[in-house]
Amino acid sequence: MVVKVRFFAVLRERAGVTSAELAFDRPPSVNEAWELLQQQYPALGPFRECVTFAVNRQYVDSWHPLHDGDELALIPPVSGGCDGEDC
Amino acid sequence: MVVKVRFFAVLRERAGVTSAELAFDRPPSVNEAWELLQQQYPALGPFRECVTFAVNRQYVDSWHPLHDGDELALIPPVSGGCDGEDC
Amino acid sequence: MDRTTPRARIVSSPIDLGELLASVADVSCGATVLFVGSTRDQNEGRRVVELQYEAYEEMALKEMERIGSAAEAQWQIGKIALVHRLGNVPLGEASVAVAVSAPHRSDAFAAARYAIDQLKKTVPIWKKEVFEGGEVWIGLQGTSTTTNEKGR
Amino acid sequence: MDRTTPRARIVSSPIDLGELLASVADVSCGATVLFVGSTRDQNEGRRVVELQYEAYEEMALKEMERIGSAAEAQWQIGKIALVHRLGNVPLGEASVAVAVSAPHRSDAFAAARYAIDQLKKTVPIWKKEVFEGGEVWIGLQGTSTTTNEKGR
Repeated sequence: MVVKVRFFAVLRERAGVTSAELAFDRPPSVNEAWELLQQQYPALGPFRECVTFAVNRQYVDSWHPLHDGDELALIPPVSGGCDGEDC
Repeated sequence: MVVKVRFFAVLRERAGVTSAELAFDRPPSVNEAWELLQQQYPALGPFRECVTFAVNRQYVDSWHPLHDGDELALIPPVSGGCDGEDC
Repeated sequence: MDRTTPRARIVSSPIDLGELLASVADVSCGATVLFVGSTRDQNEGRRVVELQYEAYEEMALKEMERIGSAAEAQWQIGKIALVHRLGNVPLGEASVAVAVSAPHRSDAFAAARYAIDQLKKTVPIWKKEVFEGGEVWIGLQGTSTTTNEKGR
Repeated sequence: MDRTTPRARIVSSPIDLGELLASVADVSCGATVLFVGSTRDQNEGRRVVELQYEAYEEMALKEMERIGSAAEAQWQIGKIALVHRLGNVPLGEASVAVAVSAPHRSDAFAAARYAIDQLKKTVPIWKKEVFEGGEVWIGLQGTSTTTNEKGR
């Protein structure tokens, strides 16, 4: 089974790619997919604590199970998210 | 001494004038001026409870003393004043 | 603060919202809030035809200026502008507008809300609603002397 | 409700605020609130040169639609519209705007505030600040990995 991964903003810059495809023998959790991504793109490692995940354009927890053809997006903190008000 | 009086909105319509001049022998209070106005324009009577007053473009209480040349304005309820939100 | 554009204005033609927004633009402010009050087609079950606004202009401008100053004293804002239209205002058109710029949106929202609330409470401007079958001065509802049915 | 104009939009050119206001016009609504977020010339002591916005567009539009629906469910409003600009946004220009019409102003203010707060919390749009001497992704401040000083 194959999961499509999309990278945005700081994670896109650090990984150096906008998307990737991950192959698995059996359906992984989002967290297992992240572990594999970290191996392939070590620059992602420091972002584990602040990244959130979306599957098929919906926010999910890291234990969410992935299925063949799913689109997993790595979501860094959104612009107004972490630092309170910017405007 | 002479006080200039200005009428607006419903009070202007009921009195039938936009302004008037009142003459006094000694400085009256706003309330005394109102009593005289009510005699001259009986249609104002029913509005005593909801009218407020401004002297020289500033809100005042009814005991406020008037001086020669003052401009007394009769202020009916302003548009958003009595009935809560209209928009 | 640049005061070349007056903070308070009374106009007799349609309110230019683009101009109002431009008048509070401030590159140190990341947030702008605009409030627009316009004529509704119905009020308390009556079908409204138009609104007519009348003001004690000199005092209204003074009160609107005072509201602007009070907002500047209470919140950290860049610029504030208040404008009210007088005379006949057709359905759907703006009768009043307030614009506030501020470094942060909390201040912009709070100051704009304060300004329109105060404007409606203390500024000597009156609204006559012309509806199908009559007209009424708004603010006097519930007193029998106020509805002036046409044709009776 | 007329839905010929989409409630949520992402654009790459300057935001047309007049068009946005027109898209929420509703003659049964007496109150309209517009919020505009624009690029400030400074942030945390840095002199900002420009902002660059990037989005997960498909999901961002879906989230913005969801915020609009949630606002309509929570308050009595007429129409709501949210728009975000992507790419380079020069100083002083709008990057995001929300417009809400409602019969009464309390609802218009509350829904507009809710919409911009939610938009900044949940919509996958990212902002890179380009300042004199470097650039930084907003939202990551305080982590040493984020500031990417130019020329080092």
